[in-house]
Amino acid sequence: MKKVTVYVTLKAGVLDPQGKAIQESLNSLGYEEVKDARVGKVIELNVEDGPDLDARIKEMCDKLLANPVMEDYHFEVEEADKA
Amino acid sequence: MKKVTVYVTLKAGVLDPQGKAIQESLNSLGYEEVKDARVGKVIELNVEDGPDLDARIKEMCDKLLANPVMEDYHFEVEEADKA
Amino acid sequence: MKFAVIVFPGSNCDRDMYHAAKEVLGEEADLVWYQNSNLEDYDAILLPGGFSYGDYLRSGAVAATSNVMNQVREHAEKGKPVLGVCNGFQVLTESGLLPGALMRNKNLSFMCHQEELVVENNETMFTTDYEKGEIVRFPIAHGEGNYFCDEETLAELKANNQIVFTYKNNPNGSALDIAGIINKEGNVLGMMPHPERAVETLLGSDDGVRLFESVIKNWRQTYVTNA
Amino acid sequence: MLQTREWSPEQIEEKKIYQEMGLSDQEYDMIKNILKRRPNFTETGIFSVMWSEHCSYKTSKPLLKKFPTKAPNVLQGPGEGAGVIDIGDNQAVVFKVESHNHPSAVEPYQGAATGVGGIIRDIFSMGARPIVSMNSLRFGNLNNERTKYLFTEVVNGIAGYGNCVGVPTVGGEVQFDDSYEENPLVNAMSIGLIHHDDIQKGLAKGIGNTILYAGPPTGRDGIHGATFASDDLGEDAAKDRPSVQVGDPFMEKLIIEACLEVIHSDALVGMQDMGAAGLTSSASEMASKAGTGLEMNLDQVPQRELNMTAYEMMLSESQERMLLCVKRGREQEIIDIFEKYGLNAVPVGEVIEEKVFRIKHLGEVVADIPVDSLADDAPVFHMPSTEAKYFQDFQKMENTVPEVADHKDMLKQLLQQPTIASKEWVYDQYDSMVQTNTVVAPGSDAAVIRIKGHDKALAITTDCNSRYIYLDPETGGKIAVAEAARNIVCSGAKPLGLTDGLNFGNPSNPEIFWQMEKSVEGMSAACTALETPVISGNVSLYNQSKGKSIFPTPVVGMVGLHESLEHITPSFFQQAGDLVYVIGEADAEFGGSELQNVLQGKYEGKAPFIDLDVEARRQKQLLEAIKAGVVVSAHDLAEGGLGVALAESTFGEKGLGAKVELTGEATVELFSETQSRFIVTVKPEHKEKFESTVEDASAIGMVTNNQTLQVLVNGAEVVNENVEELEKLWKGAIPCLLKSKA
Ligand SMILES: Nc1ncnc2c1ncn2[C@@H]1O[C@H](COP(=O)(O)OP(=O)(O)O)[C@@H](O)[C@H]1O
Ligand SMILES: [Mg+2]
Repeated sequence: MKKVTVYVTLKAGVLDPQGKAIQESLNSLGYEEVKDARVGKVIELNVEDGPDLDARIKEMCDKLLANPVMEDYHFEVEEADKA
Repeated sequence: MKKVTVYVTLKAGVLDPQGKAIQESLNSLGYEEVKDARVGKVIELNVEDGPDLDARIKEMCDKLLANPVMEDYHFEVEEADKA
Repeated sequence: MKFAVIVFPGSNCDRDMYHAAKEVLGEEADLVWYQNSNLEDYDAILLPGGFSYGDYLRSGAVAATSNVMNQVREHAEKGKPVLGVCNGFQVLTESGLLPGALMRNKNLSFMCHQEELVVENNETMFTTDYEKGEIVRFPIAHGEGNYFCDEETLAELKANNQIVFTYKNNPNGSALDIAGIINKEGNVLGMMPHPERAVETLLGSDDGVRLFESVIKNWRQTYVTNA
Repeated sequence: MLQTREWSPEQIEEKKIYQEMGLSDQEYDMIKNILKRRPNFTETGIFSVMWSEHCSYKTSKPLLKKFPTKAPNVLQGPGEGAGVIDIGDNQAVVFKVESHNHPSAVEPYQGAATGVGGIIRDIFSMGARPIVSMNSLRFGNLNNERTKYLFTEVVNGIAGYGNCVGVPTVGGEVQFDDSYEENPLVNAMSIGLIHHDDIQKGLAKGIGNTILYAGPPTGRDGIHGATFASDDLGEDAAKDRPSVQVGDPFMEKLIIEACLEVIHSDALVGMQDMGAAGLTSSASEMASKAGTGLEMNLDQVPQRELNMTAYEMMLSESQERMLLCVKRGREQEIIDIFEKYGLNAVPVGEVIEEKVFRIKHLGEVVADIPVDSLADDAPVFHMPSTEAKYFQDFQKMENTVPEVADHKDMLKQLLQQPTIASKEWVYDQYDSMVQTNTVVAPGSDAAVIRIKGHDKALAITTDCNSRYIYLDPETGGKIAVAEAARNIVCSGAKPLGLTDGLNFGNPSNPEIFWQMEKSVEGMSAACTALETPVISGNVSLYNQSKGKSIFPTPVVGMVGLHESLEHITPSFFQQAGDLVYVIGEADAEFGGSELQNVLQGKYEGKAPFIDLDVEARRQKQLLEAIKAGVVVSAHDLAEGGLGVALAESTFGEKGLGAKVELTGEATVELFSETQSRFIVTVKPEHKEKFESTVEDASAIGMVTNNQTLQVLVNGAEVVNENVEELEKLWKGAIPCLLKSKA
């Protein structure tokens, strides 16, 4: 079993209203040092190992996990036990 | 300037309907090898460096970025330029 | 009785709450912008529904950190009534005035329709005009109304009779079908269904009127009759 | 792929860069003539968006002139952000429909969301508080995986944006047909309420007055969105993707509140939203309409991204931005109001006498264009029109009665057709009740919204059966307007007027232009007959993919007025013992019907016939009966005919049924889609009064309390079904299709 962690983030230039709200809120809580915030998703999958694991994960990202119109992604694979 | 990446994930034991929906969609797309999926947030902050950076980030997480009732968090700090 | 309806950026049931308190119930009410507000003169605080701060990060999370919530906390500590509906409930849990959290609905969709609720506790200052076990109809309109807390808290809620309303047909996956809970002291009520949308038969239900009337009566008894 | 590198004026001409921006050789020459020189890169971009169909109506303008737009109660017809109709008591309704088809095909969630946001801005920029949203949607066959995705995400996007801004979404329509498979239609309608004195116009008046930019900073969002919306949605639409705009409903909510506060300041001169073609169209239109010019300095424009060019800033479609004209010296009063809501408002320019649109950036003049050439004087083209060949063939076909083996099975099948099935899956996701005015929520013929403090209400509907319009654009156009009015009347209201969303294919195809022309003529005739002026609208062309055009789809959004809350009439049966009437008789009309779709999987033949005089008379008499208090429920007959309408009337929580006896041919009686028909229930004691008011009504049966729909034709029972079972099929159809895997 592998633990796959997929990170999905908004493409550069795409408006992130949520990130902006978080930044402003942190600023108004007194954390003036926060200059920018962007929010993404992290999806942790438990996947049975098999041939072409990487290629299949890439397919899953392209088809479902990330929206190629607005999002970029990258992923890491590790042994599930290590997690 | 530091780049801080905060990972916010649902506590073990908290139901994750979104993760479950993702797992089911992946399975039905033919990715039967996916046995579990959990969804979390990743918040990337650009923060001006200063004393107690780690302590302040921890405060931000406790006060706003994560809800201790249902979420865990951890974070990483790196040089902004490296990103 | 004088109600303050707190308006956060992104609140959108504020006017509905105001309409219920002022025009339907005929009490004094003000829309109070979250900044520079002074809540001292008010008898009860209403936290309306909507999408404060766009519901970004987690619904209610950003509003919960605003200064006005400190005043709400002080008001609550004096034993005065606080009612949080929908987003207002989310603000109350996020600010720790009520235990637990509201997660995404089990089916991941926003849902809006009338629901049947069971009045589980009719001894709170918000529910004395209802019968225990009575079924009432209130609209719901939320995407994150799935009440969650750990087992310990759940046991405590039950033991203290803090569960005020439950759903007859749980629409969103809430633990123990919870639709509304109250704090231990019995003056801070949070609920996902909208009593302020159920105050005129023309719009489908007036079961919410008695919630407001209960507060008003109980308040008068405590502060006017005894004064 | 469009070059964002700046070409020189010479290169633009030599390499025909203007073509990549959507301008023809002829149009480029016109621009050179207007400027008396070659346009630079920024200017070419400005012309390309302003002369796109979306902004200039260059091919549709001659058709739009055909619509009747005047009536004594019309306070503002087409030409402003939205139209305005008087509803008495110094109040008025403001409404308009807008399409967001192409953005929704590419990114359905954001496409639909920003469509909702855009049309709401049109309403509050008039000074009105948005009180209701509606939408009209078209998708391909729901068996297709991509269609499921588009449908789900579009609904999510409408809900995500609409719920957050706190405007109830109270209705709409969804139709599924193959012709929309790659080109879904997403038309959003917004309705606002206003006091007469608060009506704003988008005018940049008063030489020396200041132009204020309000709202979030400008990013590179949606650049070339406007021309993109006027181009074929080709196979390679994907490459336009980075231009997708993202909506921020939270920001919109703040802008709404700020603008509705700003309109009460007499420092405000005019206000307009930045919609398609952003800063360019709002600024040039505000000046052109006011007969002035405008000078802007882009260095003042708030920017979200680094190193933005003038071209990018002028064409950006970043959302939730407004442009205001403010009296000189009083800017701060307005800025303070925006600041209260945490919003930026900054001076970016001023009104000038010389009627030019002059843009400065980094110390240079980057555009200098006669302002009228961008707006009123934009070119208009009269396209050739040819009667469609397919239409001629269809007209030769005889009306025949299809073979139906088992009427009760067919009724069940029809109830599960996604176009007929319950849309609860859709509207349950919309907050339909916020603002606490919703008397009749989604699920009925028309939605009903009360006006607080008055004994009156509004009825709202969107309608368009594009199958009929495809078969026969003129007849179909009449039917679209008539059907909308029927829905309004059934709810007990008098139709006031309408907004239209004209969605068609490529107008340079003469058969498509003919469809446009004929349907507009049909609609206009119906508007005249039913006394419903057109007060606003929108045109979306080039809706096609893989060379195939969508069904012509001129969506009608209609608003009516209940003169008393007493007149509000439900569409469902209310009580056992009530008499059931049908108004109008059925003929064998199956062209474009749902039955034809089920049996043949295609649409052909003649559209149902419609006589507008008969339509007007029946509507008038039905409304009269409703106002006289003798109608318990009223429902119009639409897709699936009397059978489907009867079943729908029995649904609800009341546990009712009906027993109905008909004479004639069973298939015709049950499933024909003959026009101008209604099902009405009446208390037995009002029998005579009702029959003397409504000429064409015949009693066909009675409401029962046995939860059974029983239909006899010529004495023989053809349907005897449990109502709960039928309702379950009807309600379950769409969720079931969405769950099933291809
Ligand atoms: N099909 C139509 N019928 C009537 N009026 C229309 C139609 N299409 C557009 N209009 C009117 O033309 C004006 C400009 O419309 P439009 O450019 O869509 O507005 P906006 O700039 O707000 O997007 C509006 O007043 C609109 O109501
Ligand atoms: Mg506009």
